[in-house]
Amino acid sequence: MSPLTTTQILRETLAAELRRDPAVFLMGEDIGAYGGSFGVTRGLIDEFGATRIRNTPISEPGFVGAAIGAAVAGARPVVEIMFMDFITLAVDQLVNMAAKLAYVYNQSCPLVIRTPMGGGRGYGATHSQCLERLFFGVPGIRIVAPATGADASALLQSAIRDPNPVLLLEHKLLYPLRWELDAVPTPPVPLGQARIARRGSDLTVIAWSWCAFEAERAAAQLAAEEIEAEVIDLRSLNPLDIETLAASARKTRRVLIVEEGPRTGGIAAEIGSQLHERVFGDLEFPVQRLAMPDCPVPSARSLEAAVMPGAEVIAAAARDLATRV
Amino acid sequence: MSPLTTTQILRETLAAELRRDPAVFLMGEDIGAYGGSFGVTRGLIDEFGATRIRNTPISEPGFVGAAIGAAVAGARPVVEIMFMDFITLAVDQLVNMAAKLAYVYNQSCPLVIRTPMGGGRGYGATHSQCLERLFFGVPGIRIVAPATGADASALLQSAIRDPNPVLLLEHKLLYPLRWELDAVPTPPVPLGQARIARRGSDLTVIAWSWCAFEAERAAAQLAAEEIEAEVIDLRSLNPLDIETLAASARKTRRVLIVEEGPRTGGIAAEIGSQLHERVFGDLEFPVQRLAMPDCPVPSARSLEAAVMPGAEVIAAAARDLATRV
Amino acid sequence: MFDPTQAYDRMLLIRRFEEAVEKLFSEGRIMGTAHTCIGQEATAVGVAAALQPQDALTSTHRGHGHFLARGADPGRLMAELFGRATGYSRGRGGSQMMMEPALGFYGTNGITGASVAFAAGLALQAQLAGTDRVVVAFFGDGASSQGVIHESLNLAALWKLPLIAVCESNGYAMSTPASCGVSVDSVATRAVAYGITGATVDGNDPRAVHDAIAALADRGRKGGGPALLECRTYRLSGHSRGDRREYRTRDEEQAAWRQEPLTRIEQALTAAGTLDAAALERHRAAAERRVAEAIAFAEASPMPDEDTVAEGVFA
Amino acid sequence: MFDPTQAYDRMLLIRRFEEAVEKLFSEGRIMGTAHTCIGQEATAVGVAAALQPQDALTSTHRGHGHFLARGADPGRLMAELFGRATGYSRGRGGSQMMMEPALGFYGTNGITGASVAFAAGLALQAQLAGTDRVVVAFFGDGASSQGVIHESLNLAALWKLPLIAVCESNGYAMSTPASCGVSVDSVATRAVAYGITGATVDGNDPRAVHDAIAALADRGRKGGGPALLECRTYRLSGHSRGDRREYRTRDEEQAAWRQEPLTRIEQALTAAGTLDAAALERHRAAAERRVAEAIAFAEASPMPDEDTVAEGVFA
Ligand SMILES: Cc1ncc(C[n+]2csc(CCOP(=O)(O)OP(=O)(O)O)c2C)c(N)n1
Ligand SMILES: Cc1ncc(C[n+]2csc(CCOP(=O)(O)OP(=O)(O)O)c2C)c(N)n1
Ligand SMILES: [Mg+2]
Ligand SMILES: [Mg+2]
Repeated sequence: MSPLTTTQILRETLAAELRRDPAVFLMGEDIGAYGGSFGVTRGLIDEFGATRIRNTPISEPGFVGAAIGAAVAGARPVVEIMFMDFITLAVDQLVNMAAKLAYVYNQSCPLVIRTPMGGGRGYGATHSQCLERLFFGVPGIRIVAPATGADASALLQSAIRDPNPVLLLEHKLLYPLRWELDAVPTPPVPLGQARIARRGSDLTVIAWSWCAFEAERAAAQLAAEEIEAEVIDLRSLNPLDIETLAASARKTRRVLIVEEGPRTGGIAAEIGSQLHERVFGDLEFPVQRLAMPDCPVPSARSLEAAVMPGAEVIAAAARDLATRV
Repeated sequence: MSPLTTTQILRETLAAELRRDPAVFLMGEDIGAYGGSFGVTRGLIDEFGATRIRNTPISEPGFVGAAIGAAVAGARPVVEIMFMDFITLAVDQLVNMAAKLAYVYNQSCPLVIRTPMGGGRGYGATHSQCLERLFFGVPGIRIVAPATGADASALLQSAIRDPNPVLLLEHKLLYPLRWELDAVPTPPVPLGQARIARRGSDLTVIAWSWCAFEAERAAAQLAAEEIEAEVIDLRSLNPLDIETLAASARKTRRVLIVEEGPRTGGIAAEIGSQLHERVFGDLEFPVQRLAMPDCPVPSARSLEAAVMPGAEVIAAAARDLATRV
Repeated sequence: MFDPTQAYDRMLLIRRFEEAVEKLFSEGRIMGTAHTCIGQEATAVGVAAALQPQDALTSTHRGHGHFLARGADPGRLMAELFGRATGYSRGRGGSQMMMEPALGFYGTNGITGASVAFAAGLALQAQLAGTDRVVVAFFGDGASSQGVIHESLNLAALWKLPLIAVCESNGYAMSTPASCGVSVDSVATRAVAYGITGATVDGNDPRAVHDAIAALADRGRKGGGPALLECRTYRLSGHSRGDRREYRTRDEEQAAWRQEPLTRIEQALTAAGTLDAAALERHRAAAERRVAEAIAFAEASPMPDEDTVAEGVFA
Repeated sequence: MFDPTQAYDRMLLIRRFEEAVEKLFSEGRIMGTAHTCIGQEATAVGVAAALQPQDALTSTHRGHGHFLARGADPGRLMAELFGRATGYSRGRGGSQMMMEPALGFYGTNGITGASVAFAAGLALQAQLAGTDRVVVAFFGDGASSQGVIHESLNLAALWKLPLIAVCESNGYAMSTPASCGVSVDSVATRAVAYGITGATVDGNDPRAVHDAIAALADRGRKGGGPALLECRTYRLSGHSRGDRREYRTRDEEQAAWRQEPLTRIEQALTAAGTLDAAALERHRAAAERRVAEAIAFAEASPMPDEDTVAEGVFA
């Protein structure tokens, strides 16, 4: 196979799932002829028609609420929220309904919310946020975040087949990247298994989504300096594969967590706390966090670049931690 | 003065602020004749009229959005969200607009959102949540949470006078408690100063809102056992008074954070991470978190009681940590 | 066909159930919160009487009547209010969070307005699956101000979903009179905004409600798309316990009591010669018995297991 | 009074500005995103011409035209698109996040529909403060599906706020034709749902827009409450850059170009003898010059300071 972009991989995986299970359908704004803001669904309407590739009006609370109802009634809706920033309009539906259905009402809700997130495109403060933190502290919502083409396919399948609401985070900067794969769809992976992206012994770098990709790049740089970083790509935030993280932390004794998003109140805080709770005595230094400053994402490319935690700054932070005495 | 309930203290403080500044007005569902679900605004309409004690239709996104607009135009709206769970409907307004106004648009937004939160009343999963975590990771929104009658008055005043959006968390279980005060309103306290509720040297217990109240009760129990807990009531979550917390942690070397809310992804995770980052070497044990299990709040009183972190379980966890070798 | 005696029985059951709930709260035997529907029994019963078993109904915070009308077991409903393991939500939900798809009942709901979007999704799935299910979504006059209802009706109209949105206009949203929450005289007017059928009926007349729903359901099943029905009624109870009802006069309430649906149907049944005074007494006694049994069942039921309280968050 | 020559100048400026923006994007000289309003200049200019200095205007994601019509400095606007320190948001906002209260301009806004609630709040404060400010809130046909707009109009109607909600019906929301997003033929119909004045005008005729707004603003100032005005126009540009416009035909676009407002006003001005061909050329050249100067200003402006990027999160 010639290399495919993440966008193409997601599209082909969606197509395969639509073929496999007639209960699957897609809904979202401009996912039909337009193919969605980032083109993920482009062309699907030709094969599956407008009933299953369903354009919605601009009504995030309404169509997310409807998707939840459809899911409880037996459908498997895959909803696209055009930018993750707009999921703020549907927090009630997700937090007060979707997340409570299993626990309180004893109902399953096989719903997937796919959404492009993150910065790096100069789109500004309301089109660049990583908002997984809004749902990470809410029991009842699974969160997955692929960092590779293979995982984009694998996690999307697992998400669609899971009987629970699953948030699938698609980073905008990953869409155009190309991946050599034997076949698409790739084999699904169970939700809740981190991926050890690179083995190393000098420190552990934990990340997800685009930051995991950047962390791998950073680790390659560091290897040239004979710093061997173990890079762990979470893939799944809920459930969190704390065992894998803790095992690595015990081994390397130095941990850096990288997060795109303001430093305060992010996912890294929880991971850090869990690691301290489990491997405190094994750590040489407290778990370090590399994140964005506590400010909105500015639109100017120069400013945005100054706040995003790319490979360079990851390498610098990792180097600093690995060589600290 | 005869002792006043927290409800009365809040009401008298609102009245004083309404008298002091004509730009202040209140809005929310049924805050007029009904006085709000918990009676905080009862009677205010008699003195200030329906224009300044403004009943809204049931339209959380709409009236929060409107309050933001009014604040930018020079008003000082104090909005009541009837139950904090319903703030999920207005996340877009708060995250994408209110929180961005200073940074991006260079506008101030002197908005207060008051909201009753928390469990203990058997109201069920959509009327009992502590959702400060939705906003804690969003730069641009201040969060304050009084645990005493004096602070209810002090923080409410500071919130109203602050030029930024401030979320004021009012715990339902604090409303009926009575406090001896010299006068209401009490002197305002600057946002961002924790309160050392009790001095002690054996461990530090950090909490806010109702849990801080319970932590003080727990500490009193423990004192009888000759365990001296230092209890710190955060009062303000954003800004966070990390200096005070770190100083106490350095002294006691053992820290317990108590949170009403699911364990994963809460505020305690951030505080724990910051403390580890600052005082790692001084800690005898990793920072401990006592929170609720990762599930919705069940409605049955027996089940709800089983998940709420009241004085008994706080005392047990504190005892455990203080006596650990 | 509308059976007035059956409707009467359901209305009686709901009334007695709700009276019992208020009493149990005031005695401190149940805790938490509940919103009773005294005075609104006819809308619940009229709607439910017009539905087929395969149809779906979504309810609100004020949902005991809807659920009982749809066939809920009063014992399990009461057990939920008592926080028992035998309750519809095993003690986890309470009054505002109960669902029983086996009865076509898709939930009471504590978030004002939210269930209408959920109902649109049920209707969408009914359409996608090619069934002839119709979905009825109850909401209140107060809820009509929620944007999500606008969104849901727009969506249902565009997609021709088999959804009937039923507004129980009971005059108030908590303390807020409809005139302060709804900017038009009749919520049904808003059907124009979506190009759908809108109508208003006497919500205290179960037959009128039944007939309106039956006709709209028939249309919906044939692909005629959504509709908006407003049922005019009055909430005789307070909003929830602790409501001092200072926002309205006792005179107004007295006038409303003179229109209340239970007396009206009793009068109609006697006037028609269907039931005489003795028969009415028997029916009343039967309803009381069922409610007493429900309470007994609830009280005898085990408490939920605290050890498993954190389980079942995911399906 | 409506001054057609002045309107023409503003429309020309907007058109040239937007053309320049598209070119700058395609040349990679500016980054990020922007939505141009080619074809819609008459609504922006017609509305702004009818407002008083104390009035307020809120805009959308497609806001350059609104802002320029309200008096924005093209240089500072362009500088914002270039991400410079002299931009209206000091490079922090970009196209969708600019505000200048000194000009009565309360923001472009990247969240579809959100600005209408914000505008209702401006109108509320105007009413509370007893000023005679009127607030105009632009929104799109696509935005009309957002619940918050329903909520805002209901609220404005109940409170009689001086708010004029102006729907720019340009036929599409991104790729979605209005017929697939709006369940009625005309958004103005929805005024009925709130008991407020609703009207539709030719959005490509700046005078018609001006006159409609002037009348509604006058009513609003006198306490007559809110109104809903629909301006029918067409978005000649793609939704944003990268739009392949596969959802509509080139024929349809050609037909729309024949109705486009700039040619129409030029023809009207020549027909009325106000401007001859030479004068038109002079006006065009002036607009081009202003845009060229704006670009030059932007490019010569300093980059924002990266060291202070995290500052100013709180006021
Ligand atoms: C989103 C949300 N906002 C507010 C409330 C609080 N609340 C519960 S019921 C109610 C009034 C509802 O009025 P209406 O829709 O007319 O129904 P009724 O109570 O009259 O049956 C309110 C404000 C809520 N439960 N959810
Ligand atoms: C809450 C939200 N949902 C979706 C979008 C993405 N989006 C931006 S503009 C747009 C279309 C808006 O259509 P319309 O309101 O008709 O305005 P127009 O673009 O035609 O000017 C969409 C879907 C958004 N910015 N915000
Ligand atoms: Mg009502
Ligand atoms: Mg449009």
